[in-house]
Amino acid sequence: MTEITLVQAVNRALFDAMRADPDVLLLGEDIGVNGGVFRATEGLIKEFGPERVVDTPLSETGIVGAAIGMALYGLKPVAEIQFLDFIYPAFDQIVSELAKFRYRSGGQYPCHVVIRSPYGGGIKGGLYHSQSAEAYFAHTAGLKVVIPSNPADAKGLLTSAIFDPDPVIFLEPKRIYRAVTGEVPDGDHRVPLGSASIVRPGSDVSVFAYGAMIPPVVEAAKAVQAEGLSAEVIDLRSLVPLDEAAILKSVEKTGRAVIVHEAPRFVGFGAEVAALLAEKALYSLKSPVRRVTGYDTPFPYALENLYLPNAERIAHAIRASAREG
Amino acid sequence: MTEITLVQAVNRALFDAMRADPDVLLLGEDIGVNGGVFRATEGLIKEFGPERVVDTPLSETGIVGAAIGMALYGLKPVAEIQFLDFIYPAFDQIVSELAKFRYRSGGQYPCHVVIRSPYGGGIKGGLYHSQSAEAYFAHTAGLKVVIPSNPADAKGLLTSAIFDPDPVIFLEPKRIYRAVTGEVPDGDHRVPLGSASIVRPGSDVSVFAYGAMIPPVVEAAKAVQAEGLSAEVIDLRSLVPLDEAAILKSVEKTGRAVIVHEAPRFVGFGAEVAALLAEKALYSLKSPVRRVTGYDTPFPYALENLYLPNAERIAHAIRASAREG
Amino acid sequence: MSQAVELPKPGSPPSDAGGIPPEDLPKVYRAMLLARLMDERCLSLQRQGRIGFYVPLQGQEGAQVACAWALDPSDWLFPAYRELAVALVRGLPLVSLFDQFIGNAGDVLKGRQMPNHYGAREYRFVTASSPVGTQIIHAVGAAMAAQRKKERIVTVTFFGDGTTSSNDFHSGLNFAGVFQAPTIFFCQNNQWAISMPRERQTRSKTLAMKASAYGIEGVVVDGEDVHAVYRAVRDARRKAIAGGGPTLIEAQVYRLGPHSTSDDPKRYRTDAELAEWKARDSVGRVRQELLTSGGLTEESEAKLLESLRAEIAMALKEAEGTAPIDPSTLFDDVFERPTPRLDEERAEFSKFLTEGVLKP
Amino acid sequence: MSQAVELPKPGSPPSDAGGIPPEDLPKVYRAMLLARLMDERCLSLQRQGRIGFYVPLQGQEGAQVACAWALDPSDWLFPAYRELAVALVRGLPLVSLFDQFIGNAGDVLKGRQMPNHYGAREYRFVTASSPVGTQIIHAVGAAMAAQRKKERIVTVTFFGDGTTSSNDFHSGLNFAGVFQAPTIFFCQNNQWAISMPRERQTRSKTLAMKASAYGIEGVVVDGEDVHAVYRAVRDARRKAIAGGGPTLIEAQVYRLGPHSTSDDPKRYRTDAELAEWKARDSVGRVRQELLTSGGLTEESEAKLLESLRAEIAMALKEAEGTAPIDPSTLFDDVFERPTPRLDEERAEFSKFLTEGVLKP
Ligand SMILES: Cc1ncc(C[n+]2csc(CCOP(=O)(O)OP(=O)(O)O)c2C)c(N)n1
Ligand SMILES: Cc1ncc(C[n+]2csc(CCOP(=O)(O)OP(=O)(O)O)c2C)c(N)n1
Ligand SMILES: [Mg+2]
Ligand SMILES: [Mg+2]
Repeated sequence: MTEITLVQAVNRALFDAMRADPDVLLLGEDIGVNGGVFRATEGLIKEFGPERVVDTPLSETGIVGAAIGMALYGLKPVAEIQFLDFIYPAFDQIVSELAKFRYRSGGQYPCHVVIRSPYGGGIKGGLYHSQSAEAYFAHTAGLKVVIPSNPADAKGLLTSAIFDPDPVIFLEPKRIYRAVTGEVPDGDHRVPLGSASIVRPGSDVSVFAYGAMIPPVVEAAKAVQAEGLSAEVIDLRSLVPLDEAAILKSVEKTGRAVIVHEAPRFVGFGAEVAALLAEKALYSLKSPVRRVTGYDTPFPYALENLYLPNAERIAHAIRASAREG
Repeated sequence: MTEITLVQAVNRALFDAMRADPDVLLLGEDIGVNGGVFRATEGLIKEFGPERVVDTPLSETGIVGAAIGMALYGLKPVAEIQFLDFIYPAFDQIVSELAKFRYRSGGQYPCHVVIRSPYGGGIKGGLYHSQSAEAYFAHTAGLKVVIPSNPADAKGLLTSAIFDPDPVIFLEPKRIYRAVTGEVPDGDHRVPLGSASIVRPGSDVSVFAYGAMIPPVVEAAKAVQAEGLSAEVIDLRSLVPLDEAAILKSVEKTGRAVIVHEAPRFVGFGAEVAALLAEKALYSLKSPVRRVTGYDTPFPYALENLYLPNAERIAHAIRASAREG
Repeated sequence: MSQAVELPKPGSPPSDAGGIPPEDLPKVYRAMLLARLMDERCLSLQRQGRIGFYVPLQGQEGAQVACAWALDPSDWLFPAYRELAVALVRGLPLVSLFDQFIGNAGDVLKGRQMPNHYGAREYRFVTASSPVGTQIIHAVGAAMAAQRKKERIVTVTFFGDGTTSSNDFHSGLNFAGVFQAPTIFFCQNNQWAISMPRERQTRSKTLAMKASAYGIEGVVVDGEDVHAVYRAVRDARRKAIAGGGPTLIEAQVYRLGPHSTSDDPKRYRTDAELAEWKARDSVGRVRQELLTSGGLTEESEAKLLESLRAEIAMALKEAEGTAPIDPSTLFDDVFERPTPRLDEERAEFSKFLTEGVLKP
Repeated sequence: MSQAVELPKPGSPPSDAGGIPPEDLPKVYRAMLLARLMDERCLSLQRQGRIGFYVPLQGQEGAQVACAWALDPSDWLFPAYRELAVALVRGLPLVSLFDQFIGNAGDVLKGRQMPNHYGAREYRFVTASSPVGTQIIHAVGAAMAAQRKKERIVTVTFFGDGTTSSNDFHSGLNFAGVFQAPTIFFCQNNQWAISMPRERQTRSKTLAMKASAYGIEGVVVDGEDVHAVYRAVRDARRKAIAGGGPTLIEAQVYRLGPHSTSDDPKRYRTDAELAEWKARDSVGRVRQELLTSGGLTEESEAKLLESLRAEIAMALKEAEGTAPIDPSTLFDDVFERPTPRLDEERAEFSKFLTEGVLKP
């Protein structure tokens, strides 16, 4: 066990995986000598050399496309997209190729690729250094989508992702890259993809969230606790595969649900969670499902603190959910 | 009034708009001499010349990017993407630029652009000539998303889209391009964006759909009618802006909802409709919301008829919805 | 609209004069004929509704066969949708092609793709997709992987003139230049991208010269001359294996048929242009060479045609006799193992099949 | 890692020898100095936390001012994020830049963007985005529109060496070639794309030579020589206006500072390289020229510096005194008119502000 930050946990996972398996290699922009603009790959080029920590030209379509080619050939590439906002030039490679290669080839060509990228707001990054694009990927059949919220999960989920035979989009909440340190198991620590985690058990209202939204959700849960309201906080962690059983179990218990994410609300990931409840837990629901999310605007700069769900908005929704019905 | 097919209605809308406004121009692959691979632009180059019906090199990023530049300069470009499956190379231009230009410039630079593209399955097109990608665009703040299901709406909505000052993604259900003819008003016929239409009034179950799913939904409604079940069929037509009032009004009446689309279910557009109901019509819902959609796999070739929602699957869901609760 | 095709000047010979070894030429001719006969057969099968769609290759047989002939079975190929002759030289059995065209239970792709998008891991012939150009950077990534694994192979990627405008032509050639990937970019400039003529696709004089924008070598060859193509590919392969980096080869050919069975080329090009190119057709040229050298006679050719037709007929019969694809395969291969959600969907689907809500 | 920059040979002169008119040179120097002083000020404001982020341009003042000097106010500019000096020549008021850096109520962008992403329709200086390269094809589309409207202007797009690898460098130059768009592609090769040196970005010998892949003209200039840049841009503009098509200009410069205030160039490059380029700096060169010609004296320079600093200080003061952005603007400009959904969100938001759930 070591106390490290989330970004250090990412670094540790990469280091361990590369040491364990010579087929693991990294590619991306500024990941080598520079160690990545967030230092997630710091020191790795020194340990593993430029053949395994590959600084690429400025082309995300090239990065993802080359990673696919490497995977077809038998390597296990981990591609970094410098900011998730810059993944769209690679969207064709991701949606048309990465997600569909196994399927279209009848299982002949799996794509053992991880794409990791810092996502989300809270660093005053404006429209193009703040986006949460998870819904696009979660909607794309053939991709797994994973988002850790703490150092231990970051290491455990990333390790699982690197050794998973399917393509995984691994989104890192850059806002909390260094916000807190946490205990992280040494060695080959893996958290299986597809399982949610109960961050805080509770009985009155279920709150579903992931990534950088977990800290304000926990803060809100503590705030309402003081008012005698017990919120169960569930960190979804893996959006695909989704741990539907955990979601349903919680709402069957509480009868109330609040869903929190940073991305815009409309057709966001929260819509799927709400839909799941409307389909499979309708009779358990005592009050309307609530979504606390980014607004349906592009991500702002000066007003980002008002845009991002905060503990107060979340607490407000928890209270309203508990009050009604 | 003229009896024409949906694709002819598209052609008519383009023709009329180009005649009415010299700033309207078209660009895309094979839209000139060839008249478009579906013949949607047939005859237009003859009428308006190659300066207004611009055959471009094979680059969707170029097509959309050039259209944006033209719009910034004051034209009203209508870009064709040959198949919606090929829009992904333009995804960066659409999500980063088209959707955000007005916002990021504080309103200085609107993007008066329409992107029209045939979408959906049913023509034995396999993975790459069948996709329904509407959820990606509906989730992207700053884009309008419109899908007609019949010739009159095709003309009326496309005309509104062309003269709308915001970017509109206009998706054409290619499967029914020529399936039926319908009466289409001559002249400047416009259907406002943002209003759903009640295709078939009913009282027991609300069915929400759009595009090429309308015919099987109507067929299903007729089938259950024979069993004494009255299904209200609502054609959403405009996904953004969405006519939430029409959705809520219908479910407040029927207490039951079935949502139908071709795209995969997970985080598809239907999730938003279901979420809306879970948020704003929970107490009206007598039975669980149901989604009849494409499966969460890439689009298949040989088995497409089993993949696409058909009247039987839809009728089955309507019956189950009516039976329960 | 007549095409101003610049054939390579006779005064710019490749590094060595030898073309396809004379003893190989009859086999090369056989492969070219087989491709052409398959093509004709498939066009008629499509018209009869026995296959749903088809992309013909006539006019490009020589370039494809010669290119494939210069390669090693260990090389990895990243084709587009028009590479029938490459597939044949590579060894993909006719029946497996028909299985794919039909999408039956014998199709290794499990009926997932439109005709012509076959692929077979066994033959290092990677399953194509439809979006143009995406395979180009895959070939480069695979070549970088081979470099890393110190395996002495090349990757070869196939694409058309129109595809030089794609994003991944740009990223692929640039990455290949920077990393000196052992990749051959084999561009069949068939003069048209559906209705878009070559000279309106891009203003560069040749496509091969685009290579210099990436610091790599570009070569133009007469794609209807099998010897020229063979030499160019062989040299590029030797160079790549020796660590000399990638090559872009532009083989100037012509698409004699429609873009696909959905296309009508009469809408956008002239008979005169077609006639001009027909006269240059590689099939006729190799035939003439063999007739002259005695490697072929009218009689032996008749026999060859007959046996090839029989081969095709037999394969077709077998494929048409194969069972349709099992519907439950629909949910396979999205992931290595299905997610709970997919299992649930499959269960509902099976129930629907049993209950007749869905009819195969 | 030292850069092998190839400066243009003295033996390859532009079409006419005249550079920036002598009477303009003091104004050019003034603009360059203003840019440099603004840059220094902004770097220190960022360190003090008074602005959130900053992208410096030092080393590129000469190329930018000279380029902008050769243009007409009617021309449309499509910048990236590093074009401060272009903006200044164009006439964007200092206070409007500070308003944007702060994102206050005076910001025409309404506080939506990170610093340096300003833009002002009034000055035909289009609001930049962060994803690299996307503006390149916009410039081409706008130029095509100008062609159609028969307006005799050019569009100019600005980007860096790294951006030549982007998708829209490829689509932009290709479209411009095919449609002969009156566009000037002004590439400031500052030798680095964050930590990626120019020679590992692409293997082509120069960036300008990439133009030939699109059938357009490419020109390399010493970007630290304002006269050379001015001539190249003026010639490209004349040609474009005359219907001669687009030009790619590679101005070889150097980013003397960090990529942005988030970057530490010591991690990836040497002091020696920096020193070498500092010696070539355009600001010093123009200064020397003016001192020699008598257009500047030590005293007049001191006065100039003082007045520029005062101008900057005044603008900053004004901007810092401007109110913060009104929170309710958050929902404006998503569309021309808000959708019902946005109205609903705005109403909830206002309620939250009133109730203290949200605190500005
Ligand atoms: C990204 C993308 N856009 C559009 C298409 C539709 N399309 C299919 S083939 C083709 C033309 C390709 O031309 P070329 O590269 O010359 O190859 P050829 O078909 O001539 O062999 C087009 C536009 C596509 N497949 N992919
Ligand atoms: C599509 C995209 N990918 C990555 C980035 C992150 N990024 C910002 S600037 C930059 C380097 C740009 O280099 P260059 O084009 O040479 O311009 P310079 O910054 O040197 O002026 C990178 C990689 C981005 N902005 N956009
Ligand atoms: Mg072609
Ligand atoms: Mg640079």
